[in-house]
Order: sequence, then structure tokens, then C-alpha cells
Amino acid sequence: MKKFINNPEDVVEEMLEGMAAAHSNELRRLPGWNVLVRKDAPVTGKVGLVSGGGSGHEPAHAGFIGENMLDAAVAGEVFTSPAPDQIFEAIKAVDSGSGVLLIVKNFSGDVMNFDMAAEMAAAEGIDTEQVVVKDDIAVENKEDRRGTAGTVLVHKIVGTAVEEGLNLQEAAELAQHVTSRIGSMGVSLSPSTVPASGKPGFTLADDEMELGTGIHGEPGMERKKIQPADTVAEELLDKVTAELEVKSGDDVIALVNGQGSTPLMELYIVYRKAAQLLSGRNISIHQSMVGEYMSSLEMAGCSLTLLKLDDTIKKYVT
Amino acid sequence: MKKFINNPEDVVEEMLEGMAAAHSNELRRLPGWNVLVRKDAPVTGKVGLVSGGGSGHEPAHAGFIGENMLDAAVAGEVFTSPAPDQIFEAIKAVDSGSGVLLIVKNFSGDVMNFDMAAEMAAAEGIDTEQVVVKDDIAVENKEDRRGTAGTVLVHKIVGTAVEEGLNLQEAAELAQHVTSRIGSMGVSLSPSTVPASGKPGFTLADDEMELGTGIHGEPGMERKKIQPADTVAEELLDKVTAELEVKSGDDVIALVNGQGSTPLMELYIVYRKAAQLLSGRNISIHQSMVGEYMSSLEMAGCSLTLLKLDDTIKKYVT
Amino acid sequence: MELTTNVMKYWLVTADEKMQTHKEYLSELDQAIGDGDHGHNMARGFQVAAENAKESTEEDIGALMKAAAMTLISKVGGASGPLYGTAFLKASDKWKGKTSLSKDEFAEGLEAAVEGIKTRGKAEAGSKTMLDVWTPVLDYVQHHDIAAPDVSAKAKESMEQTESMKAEKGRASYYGEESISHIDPGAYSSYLLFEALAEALDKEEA
Amino acid sequence: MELTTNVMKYWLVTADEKMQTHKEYLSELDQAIGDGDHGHNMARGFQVAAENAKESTEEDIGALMKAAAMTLISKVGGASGPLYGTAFLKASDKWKGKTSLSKDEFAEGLEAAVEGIKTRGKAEAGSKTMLDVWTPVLDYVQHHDIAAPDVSAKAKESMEQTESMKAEKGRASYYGEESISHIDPGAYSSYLLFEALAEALDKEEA
Ligand SMILES: Nc1ncnc2c1ncn2[C@@H]1O[C@H](COP(=O)(O)OP(=O)(O)O)[C@@H](O)[C@H]1O
Ligand SMILES: Nc1ncnc2c1ncn2[C@@H]1O[C@H](COP(=O)(O)OP(=O)(O)O)[C@@H](O)[C@H]1O
Ligand SMILES: [Mg+2]
Ligand SMILES: [Mg+2]
Ligand SMILES: [Mg+2]
Ligand SMILES: [Mg+2]
Repeated sequence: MKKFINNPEDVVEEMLEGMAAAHSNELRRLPGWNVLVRKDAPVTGKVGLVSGGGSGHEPAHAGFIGENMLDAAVAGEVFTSPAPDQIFEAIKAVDSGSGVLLIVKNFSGDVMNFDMAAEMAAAEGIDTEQVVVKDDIAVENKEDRRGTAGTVLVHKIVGTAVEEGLNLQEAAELAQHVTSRIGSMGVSLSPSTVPASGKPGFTLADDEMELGTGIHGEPGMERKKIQPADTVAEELLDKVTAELEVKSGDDVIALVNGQGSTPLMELYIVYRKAAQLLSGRNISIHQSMVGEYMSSLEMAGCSLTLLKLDDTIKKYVT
Repeated sequence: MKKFINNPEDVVEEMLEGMAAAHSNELRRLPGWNVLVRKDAPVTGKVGLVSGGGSGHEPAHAGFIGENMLDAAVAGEVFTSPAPDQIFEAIKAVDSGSGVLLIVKNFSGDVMNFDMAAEMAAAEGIDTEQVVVKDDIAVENKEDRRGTAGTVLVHKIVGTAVEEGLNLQEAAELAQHVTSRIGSMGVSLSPSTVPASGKPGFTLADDEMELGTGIHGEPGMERKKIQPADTVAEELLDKVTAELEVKSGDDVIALVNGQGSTPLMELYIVYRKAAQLLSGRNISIHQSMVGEYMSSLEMAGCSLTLLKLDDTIKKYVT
Repeated sequence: MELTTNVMKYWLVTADEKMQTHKEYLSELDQAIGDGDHGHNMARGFQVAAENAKESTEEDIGALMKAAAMTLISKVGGASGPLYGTAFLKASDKWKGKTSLSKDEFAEGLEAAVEGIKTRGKAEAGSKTMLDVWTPVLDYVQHHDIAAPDVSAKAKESMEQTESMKAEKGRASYYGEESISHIDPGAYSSYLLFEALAEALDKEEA
Repeated sequence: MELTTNVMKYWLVTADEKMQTHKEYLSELDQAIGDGDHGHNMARGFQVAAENAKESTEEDIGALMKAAAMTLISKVGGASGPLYGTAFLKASDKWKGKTSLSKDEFAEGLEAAVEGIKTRGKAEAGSKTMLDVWTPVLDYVQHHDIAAPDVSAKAKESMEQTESMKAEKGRASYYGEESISHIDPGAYSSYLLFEALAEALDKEEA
């Protein structure tokens, strides 16, 4: 394990200190908590937006704190859901009286911890709603689908919407609506290593790739010989468009997300093919995002996310 | 070599196609050339800003095209300087009659190719000036220093200045002034692999790091056992502050740049220590940048850049 | 049998020792069909819970176990944090105000704990989770005059049976058929917890 | 001796063949003390230059070589592109309007080429660069009645001598002392170029 760290136990604490120091114009840390909040939180009259999860996915989620985005991000240990008291602190810090929407990636730990935090908030009279993002179509059963890079689109769109005045109920409905129209699929070339364990999360042969891996290296659908970028892009795109039933005339947001050590150059090569295919099928790309949005430490790989737009959502796409 | 590519010979072409497609609101490609320019170039009355170099350093340089930044970026083959005719096309495309400033990283290939392009421009009556960035203090002789992540600061500061109306001569002087106050130093943990060669650029033992590597994996000052992040940060910081003679009361911009596969988490851990040390020495961080600005494909490592501010420069720091 | 406050403290302290000893093994089990953090999660939480118990002058078993629950909830994280935390929290509610527990009182708390896990995890026994240890142990405690070796044996046997199950809940469920022939990490940590209970019972009997 | 347009074309075509054959070796040399792209750069540029020369109906040696120069400038990239490009460009200027070159005319062009490399690269011989082949070959051509085997031998010997030099220019200079005991890649490609010239001379004599 070759990493720029000190003690493996301190990585999250030290990362948060670094983030708080680097971005003190935009955010602040809740003293004693692994929570970063928008500098001006709570924003009067606005529904608060809280997300979070295990660390190791940076810039998610703290990198999406700000106007038209999140009010707070809660950081768990690496690849481990944060505890409810941490989430509860975030909720308290961003609630302006208009309630708080929790954006949760669908992993059992996250769901349970956010549930408990919501119960704690209810006990103190704070209204919360939750949306659980299940965008990873590599998992067959819809309810079991993991939350991956698509989560960032929910941050941005619902973030814009609450800034424009949606109330908690409306924000929750919008979030649910957006989530139901997002599909993602990843493909990995090499694993990442959690500092505390020091061992790679999985192994892949030198000429193998795994289709459908989760953001913590959870197993995917299939291992196969590594394919040219165009083939990979086409396979990801076909799976996602089929799942979302995207068809000629539709508008989408397309996000090619880097998992960690895949160079931007390769992400653009993958994006290129996806964009060509979409345009060939008369599907128009309303907005493009290419880069690391939801990483998995130094995993090599990428994922493709599509959000199938409609008029309701487009209002909040900036 | 595990990469999302098609044919190694096509990586630059396909990357540029991907970039042009993804960012069509901000930039456009000059047809037939490996040049991306600001969508509204040439901007009337404004000095044009052109940079570029070998590919593989994304987001540099095309990622810094836009208002208050570059007007054009020229992409060479991977880690290979672009040819003068490419650069010349960029110059022609962004010249509004106010002349063009070329921002060049100090590698013999880049310097020579930009020189030739400037000669071609002169032959067609286009005024150009050049600034050669030499921020990599790992090289002892000042004139031989390589251009690295500090180049991005020149893009941004001079980009802002020319937007505010500096003429070509003034812009060149400012760029020179800024450059003279930038110092960078990198440290690498593992090499990158250029697609065309398919082989890693250098080798490092499992417990080794190399201090002072260049952005193409050029040799550094010293190989040694891998150190804790705090030790690494302190060593980089000490070297850079000593070189720039940064002292108590000074203001700096601090940039921790990722070389490719080093997770953002680690960059923040390194930044944290650098920021602590700076504040302990009563040096104030006017602006922080943490992330991948000048990458080296999938190299693992980071670099620290400081820009020692003064009133002239601060006017253009946004 | 009577379980005193001291025995309950001893349970927490012994559980912690076992989590520390088996930390790497638990994470290895989790590496195979999860994300490799279960041992670290358990060790992190029980360490603080045991330290607090050791220092505590609390006589009320309910209060003691509630404090442990809160610690587990806030320190373990992941999926096991809310599950173990909820289990202890629900049990502590039954044990409120008591300084000693009869077997039936103990069983009542255990039953509440199991209900808590089921509700929190939206799961039943048979899905290859910690419930596949908690449920048979509860059943055993409810229907027998419990003795230390039997509790431990029951927990062990149940834990071993998770090896042949297919995971349907939690992170391991993504492994589908491949989850078979691996012991569930949460089942193993639960076995350690009940082994610690057996040692506490031993202590009580001694 | 007289170097006709056809001989000059043959020079370019043969040079290309050699660059293609030694592409990997050149990049390996560059991998050791540079960035491993020299063979790819040279092969990319000479391929197009040779193709154009083959198809060209140009009789004027100056025009032929200027076209080759422009191709090298735009296709090679890196440090060697502007250097080789400038060399051919400067030589072509001396050869303008000629359809055949005497030895002295040829040497005049070569001299301009070497001056071009020096100016462009701000370098002199002795820094472990291509100049350490170009300069001795020029010197030889200027002072001898050239024959193919001698040109080739001179280039080879000079190329080999770069092995023991310390690099002071270009990317290899970062390797400092470590650049010693490696042949300079640009010196090797220059040797290939002059070997191709020798074959062209042979052809002329034949
Ligand atoms: N829904 C659930 N119901 C009951 N137990 C569960 C559930 N989900 C997970 N578990 C238990 O939690 C264990 C994993 O815990 P841990 O590794 O600490 O958390 P995570 O899965 O978040 O990394 C599993 O082995 C299983 O016994
Ligand atoms: N300033 C210079 N003067 C003369 N020759 C040089 C100079 N810089 C580099 N070279 C030559 O160029 C060769 C390297 O070319 P190449 O690998 O194609 O370019 P780059 O160094 O940009 O990757 C070196 O081996 C050397 O012979
Ligand atoms: Mg976990
Ligand atoms: Mg090169
Ligand atoms: Mg786990
Ligand atoms: Mg080279």
C-alpha cells in the first residue's frame, strides 16, 4: 500500500481538517463532528440538504456543498457509513425550520444510519424526508440497487430546486422523481485499497475488466477480457439506455465518472463514443459531465450515468 | 497496460473529440487541428492567451479555456510537445489584433516549437510574446527548471488580467513577474504508462518514493523510503518556501496537485499539514487549490506549488 | 441464575477482548463477501463501550446497557453499528431500573434486541446475517435453563450454519451464489458476543 | 560526386525505412534518459516525409527538402521535430533551384543545417545530443572527398561516443550523471539518417 497518509486510523479526520482549511470560504466543520456544512448554514427559509456516506469517494460528498447544492456532508470512515449521531448533528446544523432532506446512497448501512438519524431528528421536532438513490443498474432487483455516481445529479438538481423555494415535501417528491430516472453502470480495471486493511478489495487478472462493480468494489455482473474503449462505452450505454427506456427524441444528462486512477484522457475517450452513439440515436445531451465525481479511492475504472430529463427536471438544470 | 483506449495512436484525437463534444458551450475545436479554442474567440480588444504541450496532463491545458483563463490550448501527442503549425493555428484563431501571449512549460521541445510558432506568427504580422514557466525547483539550475503545475496559476492570473484590459506587453511582463514567484516540487509513488509505449516510464520499489519527479516522470532529486504524509508535506513545503524566500507576513496561493491516481483524500491530508505549517510560520494562504490540475496520466504522487503574492498579482486573484 | 450489574459489565469487557483478538479475522470474513471493515468497525465500537463500562459506577443495568448502545451506535458505523446499537438499546429498555436479571428477565431483553435487529434491518433469520445467530440463541435461552457451555455451543453451531447460506441482506447479498461457503462476518461477531456472555455466566456461577 | 533529385528522394525514403525498423530501439534509448517517445516521433514524421517524397514530381532539390522539412516540423513534435525540421529547412534554402548538388554544395547545405540545429536548440556539440553526430559528419564532409562507407563510419563512431558523455541539453539533462553510459537517442536517429545518406551516395556511385 503506497499512500500519502500518516496513521490509517486518522485519514478521515485529517482529510476533513484539510478540506475545512482549504475551503474555508465555502464551508466550515462542525467542531468535534465529521460534518462539513455550508458556511452560511442554516439558510433562512430554505430546505436543508444533507448527504454523506463512507469516505473514499471524494469529491463526494463534501465537494458538492454550496449554493444550489448540499448544505452538509457527513463523512464516515473509509467505505463505512457514518453513524446516526453524526448525521443528526448535520441535520440540526442546516435546519432553518423548513426541514431537511436526506440524500442517501442505497447501502444497508447508510439506509439504517440515516433512518436512525431521522428518528433522532423527529424526537427533537425537526422534519426530515429521505430519498434513497438506487442508480446502479448492475444489480437486477430494483430495490437492492446501490447508490453510485448518479447521486451527484440529485445533489445538484434538488439543490437548485430548494434554493428556488421548494418546500420539504416538494423537494422530497422531486428528489424521488429525479432518482427514478437515473441509471448508472460501472466497469473497473483494478481495485482500491482501504488504508485500514492495507489490502486490495478484489483482484483482477492483467487482461481482465469487471463490468458492473460498485463504488466500493462490490461484485459486478461479469468479468471478461478487457475491451477497447468504444466497446466498453457502447456496452455501458446500451445497458443504461435500455434500463431507462431512453429513446429517440429524449433529452439526457450524461456523466462519465472516473473511479480514481483512470486518467481524464480515457474518460473523454469513453465519453466521445457514448456521445456519438447517443447522437446517432437522436438522443440529445442536455448537459455533459466528465471527471471524478464519485471516486473509489484509487480504483481504475469509470461509470456512465444517464438522467432522462423531463420538463419538471429541466427547470432545475442550470 | 490496462486502459480505456482504442488504438494507442488515436488517443489524442479521440480525447479532443470527446472534449469538444462535452464542452461545446465553452469551447470549439479548430477543424483539422489539435487545438481547442474558447467558443467566442477571438475576443475583441483582448490579448489572446495560448498554452499547450504534450497530452496526458489533463485537465491541463484545455480544461483552463474560458473567461479569465486561456483562449486556446494546443495538444501534442502524449507527453510530446505539439508542433509549431498547430500552435500557429491557435495563435491565428485567438488573435483579435491585440496580440497573443504564449504560456510555455520549460521543456526543450515545447520551447522550440513555441519559438517556431512565434516566428511563423511574426511572418504573418501577428504580435506574440512568450513566458516560459520554470517552476519545478527540483532542478537546481534555474534556467533548466521544468514547467509543472504552477503553469495553471499563470493561466488564471494572467487570464484575469488580460480580461481586464492589459495589453500584450503588460501581460507578458505580468506573466514573467508571476512566474518568477512560483515554486513547485513533486513526489511520486508509482509511474505512468504512455499508451504508445505500453511500458511504465520508470520503476520504484514497493516501499520507495521519488522526490522531485517531473510531470513526465523525469528523474527527481532523491529516492528514499516512503514517508508519512506529514513528513512529505513538510519536506515539499520547506524546499519551496526556502527557494521562494517566503517569510512571516507573506501571502501565498497554495496548490496541492494530484499526479493522477492519488486519491483526493490523500491530497487533502498533504494540504492539511502544509497549511498548518504555513499558518505556524505566520504565512497566510490567500487561496487554496487541491485537486488534479496538471496530471501525469495515472502516475501516483502529488506536488506542492506556492505562489508568493504581492500587490501587483493580488489585483488579479479572484 | 442471576445476572448482576458486574456480570453485565464483564460481558461487555470480554466481548471487547474478543473483538480485538478477532478483529483481523472478522475483517477477512467481510473481505470475502463484503467490504472488509467488519472487524475494524466492531473493534472500534466495543473498545469504547468496554472502556466506558469499566469506568462506570452505574448500578442500573438498563442505564449501563443504554450507554453501551449509544456508544455502539456512534462508533461502529456501517451496517453493524445501527444493528448492534439497536439491539442493545431495545434490551436496555427492558432492563431499566434493574440491578440484577433473572433468566426470564434476561430473555425478555434479548427478545426485544432481536425484534430491534429485525425491524432496523428489515430482515428475518435465514438471510445469512447476524440474525442467524441471535434468533437461535434467543430461542434457546427462552426454552432452556441456560448454562454457559450451552449458550456458547448454540451460538457457535448457528454461526457455522451461515456458511452454507446464500446472503440476501446487506452488502454480502451482491455476491449472490458466491456468498455461499463463507461464514457471515456479522454472525461471527455475534457468536463472539455470546461466547463472551457464556464467560460472564460462568463468572456468575463461580 | 553529384547528388541528383532522385538520390535525395532515395535518402528520405531510406531514412524512413531505418526509422521504422529502429523505432522501438530509439524509443528504448529515449526511455533510459528521456521519455521514451523518440522512435515514435521520428517514425511518425519520416513516414509522411517519405510518402510525400515518393509521390512528389518536384525536380528542385530545395523545394523537395523544404517540403520534407515542413512535414518533419509538423509531424515529429517534441524536441526532435523542430531540430530536424530546422536542419532540413536551412539546408533546403541553400539547395533552392538546384536539381543536382556537388559535394561542396551539399556540404554548404549541411553546414546551414548544423547552424540551424545549434541556433534552434541553443546548444553546441559536446552536450550529448544529435549535434554530436551532425557536427563531426559535417566536418568530415567539408574536409574529405566523401565516400559512402566513410560517412556511415563517421556517423556511427560519433553516435557511439555519445555513450560516455553527460547530457546537458534536452530532457536527458535531468538525468545528470545517470545519463552517462547511455547512447543519446537523437544521436542514434542522426546516425540512421547519415547511414541512409551513405546508401544514397552508394546508389549515386552505382
Ligand atoms: N439488513 C440486515 N439485517 C441484519 N443484519 C445485517 C443486515 N445488513 C447487514 N447485516 C449484518 O452486518 C454485517 C456487516 O457489517 P459491517 O461489515 O460492519 O457493515 P457494512 O456492511 O456496512 O460494511 C453482515 O455480516 C450482516 O451480519
Ligand atoms: N537543445 C537541444 N539541442 C540539440 N539536440 C537536442 C536538444 N534537446 C534535445 N535534443 C535531441 O533530441 C533528442 C530527443 O528527442 P525526442 O525524444 O524526440 O524529444 P523530447 O525530448 O521532447 O521527447 C535527444 O536525444 C537529443 O539528441
Ligand atoms: Mg462497510
Ligand atoms: Mg517527448
Ligand atoms: Mg463491511
Ligand atoms: Mg523523448
